[in-house]
Amino acid sequence: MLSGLIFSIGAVGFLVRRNVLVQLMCIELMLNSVNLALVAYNRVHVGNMTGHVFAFFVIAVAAAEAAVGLAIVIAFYRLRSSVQSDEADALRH
Amino acid sequence: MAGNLLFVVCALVALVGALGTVTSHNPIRSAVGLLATILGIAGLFLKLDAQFLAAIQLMVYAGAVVVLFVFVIMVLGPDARTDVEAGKAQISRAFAGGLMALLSAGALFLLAKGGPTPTVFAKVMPGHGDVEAVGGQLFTQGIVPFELATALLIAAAIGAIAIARGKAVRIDKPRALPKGKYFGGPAHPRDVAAQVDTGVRKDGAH
Amino acid sequence: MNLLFPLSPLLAVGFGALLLMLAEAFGKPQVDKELHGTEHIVDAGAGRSGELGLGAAVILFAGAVLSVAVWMVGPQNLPELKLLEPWLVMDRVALFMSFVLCLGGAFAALLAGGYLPEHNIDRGEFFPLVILATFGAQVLAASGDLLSLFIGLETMSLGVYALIGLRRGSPRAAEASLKYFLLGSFAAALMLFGAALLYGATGHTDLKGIGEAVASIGQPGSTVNAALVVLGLVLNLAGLAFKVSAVPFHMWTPDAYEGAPTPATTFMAVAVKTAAFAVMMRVLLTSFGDERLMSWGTGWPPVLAFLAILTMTVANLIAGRQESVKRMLAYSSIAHAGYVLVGLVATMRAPAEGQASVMFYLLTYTVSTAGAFGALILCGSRGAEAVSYEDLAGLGKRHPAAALAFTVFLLSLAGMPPTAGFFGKLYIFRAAMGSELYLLAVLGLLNSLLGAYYYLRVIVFMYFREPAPGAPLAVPMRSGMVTGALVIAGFLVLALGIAPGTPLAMALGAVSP
Amino acid sequence: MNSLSSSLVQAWPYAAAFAVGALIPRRESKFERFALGIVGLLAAAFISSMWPEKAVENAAAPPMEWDQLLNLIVFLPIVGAVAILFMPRQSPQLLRRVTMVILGLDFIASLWLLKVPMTDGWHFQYVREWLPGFGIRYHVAVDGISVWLVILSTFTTPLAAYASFGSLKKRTKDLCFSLLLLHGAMLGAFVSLDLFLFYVFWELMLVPMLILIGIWGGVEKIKASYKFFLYTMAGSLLMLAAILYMVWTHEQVAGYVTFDYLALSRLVLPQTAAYLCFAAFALAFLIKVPMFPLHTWLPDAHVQAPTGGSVILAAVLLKLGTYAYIRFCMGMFAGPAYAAAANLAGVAIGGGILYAALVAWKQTDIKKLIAYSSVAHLGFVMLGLFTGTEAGIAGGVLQMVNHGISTGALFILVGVIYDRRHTRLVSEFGGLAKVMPIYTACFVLITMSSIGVPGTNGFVGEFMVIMGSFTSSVLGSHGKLQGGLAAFGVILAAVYMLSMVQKTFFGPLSNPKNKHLKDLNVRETVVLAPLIAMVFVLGLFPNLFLDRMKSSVSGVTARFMDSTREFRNAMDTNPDRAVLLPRLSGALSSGYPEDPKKQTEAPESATAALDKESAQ
Amino acid sequence: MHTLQVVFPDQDFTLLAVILGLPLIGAFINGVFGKRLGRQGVTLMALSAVGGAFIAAVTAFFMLRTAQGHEEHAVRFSWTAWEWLSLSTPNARPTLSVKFSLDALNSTMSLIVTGVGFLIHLYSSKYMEEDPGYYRFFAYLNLFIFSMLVLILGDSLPILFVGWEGVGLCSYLLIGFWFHEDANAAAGKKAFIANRIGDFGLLCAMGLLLSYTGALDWAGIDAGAAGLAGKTQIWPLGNDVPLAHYLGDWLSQPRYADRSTLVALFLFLGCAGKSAQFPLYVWLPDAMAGPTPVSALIHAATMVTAGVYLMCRMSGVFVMAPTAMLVIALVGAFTALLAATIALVQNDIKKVLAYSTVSQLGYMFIGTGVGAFTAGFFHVMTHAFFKACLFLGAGSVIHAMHARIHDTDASQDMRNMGGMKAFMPLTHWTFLISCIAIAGIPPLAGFWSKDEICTWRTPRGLPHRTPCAPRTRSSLSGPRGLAKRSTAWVCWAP
Repeated sequence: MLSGLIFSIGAVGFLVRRNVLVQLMCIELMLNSVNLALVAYNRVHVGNMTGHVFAFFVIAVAAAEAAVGLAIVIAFYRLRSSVQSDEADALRH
Repeated sequence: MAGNLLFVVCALVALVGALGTVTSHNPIRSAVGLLATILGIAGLFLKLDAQFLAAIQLMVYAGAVVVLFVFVIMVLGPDARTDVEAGKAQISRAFAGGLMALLSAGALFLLAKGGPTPTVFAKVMPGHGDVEAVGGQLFTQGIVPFELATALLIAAAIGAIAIARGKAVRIDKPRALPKGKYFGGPAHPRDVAAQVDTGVRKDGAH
Repeated sequence: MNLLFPLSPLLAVGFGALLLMLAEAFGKPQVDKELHGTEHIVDAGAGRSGELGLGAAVILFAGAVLSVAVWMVGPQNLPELKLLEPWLVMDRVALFMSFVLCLGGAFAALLAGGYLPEHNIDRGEFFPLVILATFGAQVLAASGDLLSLFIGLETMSLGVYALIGLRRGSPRAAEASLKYFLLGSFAAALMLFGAALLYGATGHTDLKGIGEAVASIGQPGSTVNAALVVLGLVLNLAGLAFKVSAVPFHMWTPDAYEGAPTPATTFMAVAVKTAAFAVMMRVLLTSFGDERLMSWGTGWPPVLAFLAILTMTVANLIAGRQESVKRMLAYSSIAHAGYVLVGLVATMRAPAEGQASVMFYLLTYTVSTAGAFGALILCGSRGAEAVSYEDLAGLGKRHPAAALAFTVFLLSLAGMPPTAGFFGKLYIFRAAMGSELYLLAVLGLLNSLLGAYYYLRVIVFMYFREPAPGAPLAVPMRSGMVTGALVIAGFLVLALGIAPGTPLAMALGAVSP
Repeated sequence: MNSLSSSLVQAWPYAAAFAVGALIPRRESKFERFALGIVGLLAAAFISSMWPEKAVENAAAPPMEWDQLLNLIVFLPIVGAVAILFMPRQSPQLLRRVTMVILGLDFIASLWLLKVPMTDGWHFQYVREWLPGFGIRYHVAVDGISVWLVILSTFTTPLAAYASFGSLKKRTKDLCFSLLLLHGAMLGAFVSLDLFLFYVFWELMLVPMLILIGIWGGVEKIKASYKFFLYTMAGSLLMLAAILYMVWTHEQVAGYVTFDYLALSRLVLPQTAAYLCFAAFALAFLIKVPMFPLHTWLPDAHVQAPTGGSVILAAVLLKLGTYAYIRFCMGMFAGPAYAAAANLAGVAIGGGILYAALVAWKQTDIKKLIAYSSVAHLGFVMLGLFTGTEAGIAGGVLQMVNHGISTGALFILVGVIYDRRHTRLVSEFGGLAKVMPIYTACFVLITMSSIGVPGTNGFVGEFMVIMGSFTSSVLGSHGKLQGGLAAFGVILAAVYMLSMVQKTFFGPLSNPKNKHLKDLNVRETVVLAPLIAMVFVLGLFPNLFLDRMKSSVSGVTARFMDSTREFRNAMDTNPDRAVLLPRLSGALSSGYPEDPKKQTEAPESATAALDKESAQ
Repeated sequence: MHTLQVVFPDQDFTLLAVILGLPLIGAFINGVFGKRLGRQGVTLMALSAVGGAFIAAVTAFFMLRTAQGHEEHAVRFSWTAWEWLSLSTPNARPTLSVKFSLDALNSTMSLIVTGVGFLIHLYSSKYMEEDPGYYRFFAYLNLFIFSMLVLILGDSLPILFVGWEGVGLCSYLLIGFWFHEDANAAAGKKAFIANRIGDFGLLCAMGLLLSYTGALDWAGIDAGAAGLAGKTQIWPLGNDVPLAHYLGDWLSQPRYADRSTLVALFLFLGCAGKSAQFPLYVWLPDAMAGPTPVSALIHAATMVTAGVYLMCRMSGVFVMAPTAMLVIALVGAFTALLAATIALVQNDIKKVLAYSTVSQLGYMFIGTGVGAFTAGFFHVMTHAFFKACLFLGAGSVIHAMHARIHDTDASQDMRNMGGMKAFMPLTHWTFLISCIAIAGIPPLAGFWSKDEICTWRTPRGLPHRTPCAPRTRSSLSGPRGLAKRSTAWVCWAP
């Protein structure tokens, strides 16, 4: 339940905020909430450690994603000197 | 009830941190909020008998990801916080966010109503969630995804490096005019002139 | 325990990636020093796109060939593969998909071999990334567990994010990459949460286990929370719909496709979509293949059917209004996702036919789309892409062969016989008929009429219009690799249109052994 | 020696015909003389070899049917088109020659089809599995109806090509390619008996025609080509849906999957589905025909297309719609076709024959006028088909051929002045008879054929159609009224054609620009001569043609009536189930098992399955 | 004669081929090679073709008489050229052959056509001497003779229809012969279209006949005439009247008509178009735009009488339809009167003659309408001669006038004439004689034929005969007056 809440906050935050960095953080939030859910559910299904393993990989992936994402942000910033995702509108024209 | 107290505290920390992340106008504060959430969740992990994960959570998130964020924020400097939100875009965004919030509220409500509550925790096996158990499963049954994850990490590494590295090398080799009859060759004398022109043609990008 | 052969399609691609990476890293850059001095950092792979591309293509083709080989031998004859389950289910469907994915990746690599040097994106990283992304896609298509699914998905996605962002000088590329990244990871998070819920509801992360648990809902003694399952299903569907760019989740597609370097676009349109559909099919049929969930009243088919109609119609309508060919192709690929969704819905009552039709359609779509993007690449050179219709005016007169190739691929996309696309569509709609989804089939067919309009528009511009005087002309590049890719794709398009017997049998054989 | 002399004696009519032909031109050109002589010779040879007595002789000892012949006819042009792709663009002369040679060979090969007496049923049948898993076969054959359309196609396309080569000098390679591909696709559509194969050829035609209109068309060529393409495609997509539905239902009922026409024509669909599928097929075909109110693409396409394109479009392409209506709509949906015939006939008359004629009257562009006259003529064809009488159907088929010849010739003739003046407005001309007497003579002659003056080809078809509708039982009590109205269309035809002829050719030579127009040149004469010859051959000896199609037409008619009856029976028993009819007498086997293994109990079980499904 | 009968047996009477073939060959050779043949050649060709046809027709006429001499039933010679087409309908499968036959009715008519035709050819060989389209003219004329012969010799309605349209076509071509002037071409077009309206009727009649009797040849129609006896529903058109509910019973009541009446009326429409009866007479006066010999041949002597010929030919159908006969007689009478009165106020000599023709045709229709087929046809014959003579005379006058006035319209205006007796005595006398004939003055042909029509007493007891007779008589006065007027103007006026 709590994880659901955090996930929702993350999702809403992602949609509402336009600072790319904050958006990224929101995604991290969401992933975190997933982890929380996984671990919590693993307490329900105690036969094996699947949830933990899953969470482990999610953490790994989240880190990788953060790395790539921040790289992209930096590349974007270099070209446009901004981190507003609203600025990403060159393709519209 | 120390356990429950831990739960409440950690949960509160996590929630407040999450809210802080989303609402704060300064990215640094957001990062701190994130950190709080992460810490809170790590605490919850502990409560849920997931010691190993709690450690990992602290190491990877707090130690690496948040630091990375902060690092980037520092690199970008004051530009990182230009968070002026106004106008029409704001309305549509608020609308989208509101919709999402409504949806998630609905979903949560649905979950809360329906079915057996998931909070009925089973009896904990000895060793549940410690390094040995997780590691055991990871390297026996879970060896396949583990191997696959290597590919993921390589891809991430190459990708991150490729994107973030410095300026590109420009290579403007003078090219001979194509001579082929079919693919590529000029079929019309006008094209010869045109090819010369295209050297200064508009770039694909603006 | 000899997994070498059974797993060879994956292994070939994976190790190929490593090999190529090494080759790239340790090779000697070929840069004309006289011209540029030494003030730039010189990439290791600089100037060698040609050979790297060729290498990548060879690796991927090898993957494709090996997929077929394993298909021929038959996974049921290779008991070793059972060891990989539930993480990887290397059944014939997965092998077929792996074949299609390798093909798509190979096309992208070949096209990149010509495209990158021409457009001053001399980045050797492109090729290992393509191969790794293909690898991820293969894993995704073969995954039998939510975890491997997630890993495959992320491998593929991270690769693609990087591919898009490779062209550093271009704000468009950065932007496309950013958008795709943000929405992609958002979608991944959604999906992941869905996965967590499913796990919570059923206690399984392997698809089969989830399927069994879901099937037990309503039976006495079942502890599975139906609401959680439904929510998980919805979140999963949404996440996958992002990846296949079905209509309410398609916003990123045109931007990302347009901003990316065209070979990367090709890869996205072809491989990413194929893999996402493969996994969508697998998830839906394995985990939610329950009688109740597969039926019209109580399951996912109406949702997907609605998505399909929306996707086809909206995408086709918008595509008709585009001024940029690349963007048009982007919308067209969305529309094609709609057709595939029709096939997916058709699995409702005709599971074998529906699946086979989806698989075959993805194959035809791969060759035609790769060909179309390839032709578009061919038409632009010297850093200038032929992006608008106007650029193509009179191409049929100036470069008949290029125009002809383009025409063939467009006709295939439009579904005109005797090209591959026609057969794909035919099969899809036949399956829909077999599922008694008459209205859906008719709507789909009418949609291909809408589609025909904008494909036709390109042909019209190429053949019937003269370029405005003084307007810049698209001058096709001269690249053996692009040409080669086009020849292969063209051959496949025609071969699949005229004698699709074998691949059809393979697709059908994959689902009904 | 004796045999030589006797053969010489036998050859005299041909010699005379050659001589007459050769003597006609007044110019010096030896080529022209020779070509016209050959036309005369061929016409004489055609008449004598097709004479019914001769056919009876042949029937006694029917020559062998070479089953590859149709493959040869269909694929010669297609292979030729591919070959053209690999020829150098820089030598148009070579490309033109190759094209002409291929088209000529194709024509000669198609004449071989006439060697066989066309008894009811299929000839030159060739079946091969294509995609067995899908029930798709390569199945081609001709009968007495399609054979004439094949020959019409092989006859007019070379002429159209030859005419085009005179006026279109640009992009010869594209031209040759499109012509050959179009030709092959049209032939394929005429002979294919597998619905899938038919659909493939049907769609394959679109692109080359599109290219013909789009590249060499007039000012509005792009709009016209879109219109052409999208209209046709809209219809054919619905048809595809119907095909798929039928195949699926057939699979349910018969237990095997097939796209074969012969097998599917035994299927009786549930009532609603039958009408919907009929509507889908009919829509596809009626768009192609085109019948009011779906005709609006045609005038645009005709006006914008170059001469050769117009000729092919009018002469052959439109016939595909009418032909397919006989073959598929009447063959597979006899019941709905019967029920809809009277109303559709009303549309054909009101919208086609009468309305199009009135619209044609008001046209200022000659080509547009002829395009509308096409709509009117095809209204006659469709009316003939709707009558469901042998006379009407035979008349309809004959009218297809007639229309191909006379309208083709008219388009060539319009092309002649367009090449010279680059305008087709009636108001730009007047009194041309003075400067272009031969041209005028040809034009008036073809006009007469077009308005159906007896003795020319136009009359025979229209007459038979009108007689057919007067005696039709399908049209019910409307038949006589509709026949009368169709006859009224004959008046209107005279009105609009003669008005145009009068304004263009007669009266004073008012426009000074026309003072120095050249009369027909050699190429144009050579193209027109065979068409004019055929105008008379068809007008005077229609039996040469009717004789060949007689038994097929009566077979088609009889089966139409029989399956209508069967359809009604089936509907009376249970309108919601699909059944498989026993093979009708006279119909040929599809090569599939006649009685599927569960024939005895299958209808029940299949029906039960269907009932269950429909209940859900 | 016996030899001839051996050479030309009854059922394979190839002499008909000669009669038909000669003009056709003439037309073809003149049309295609005329320019190279030269004036002499063309004349020779055309005249010999029609002359030969005439001789053959005379031979055939006498052979027919000889054969008829010792036969009870009507003798008919026939010749089948080839099978034309086969019409398979649900009820019958008639095969239409290109078959020609000769009997008493059309042998007479063929004499008129070839005889008068030859004379007019002869006349025009001089009349048209100066015209640049000389060869074209003779090609058309020969073609016309051929078509007319097809019309009268054809053994079935479709063959007749071939000739029927053929003469219409030739008429179109000949009226528009001087196509440089818009009016002429327009007149040609008008003639053709008016004729087409008639053809429409004929087509419908053919369709109805085919569906009722199952045949279209003369013998078959006679044999199947019983099929005409019934009634057919003509209202409502379909199974019911749309909105009948609102329109009242009167509209939705089924109505029936005699089949024979329907057929006969449609046939009459055809005949009216060709023979210029009200209201389709409008084209004939305009048709005078053509060369005068054409007017004489086509629009007086031969073509316009084709309608009467057809009515005689189909008399078997007409007698079954008394209502139709009444209509025909009334229309004929009205046309006769109307045309005569119009003629009285015309000034153009050819127009006067044209209206006179219309009026005379009205007589013929009165004749056939009251059942006097023989009388009507007799009038056809006599009219052919005197009207041809009148036209040729008028042509002579116009030619002479034109030599002075050089204006086409003016040279045809009767007000410009007068006193020509002095200059053209031969013309004067022939013209006068024809005028007297047309006025029905006793010793001449016109008297006998008109008298026959007026005094027709039929044993068949047609109910409407009596009211018709006075009208007929009253309308007789018309042409007398007009003929006198034209004669007076032309010949005697100062």
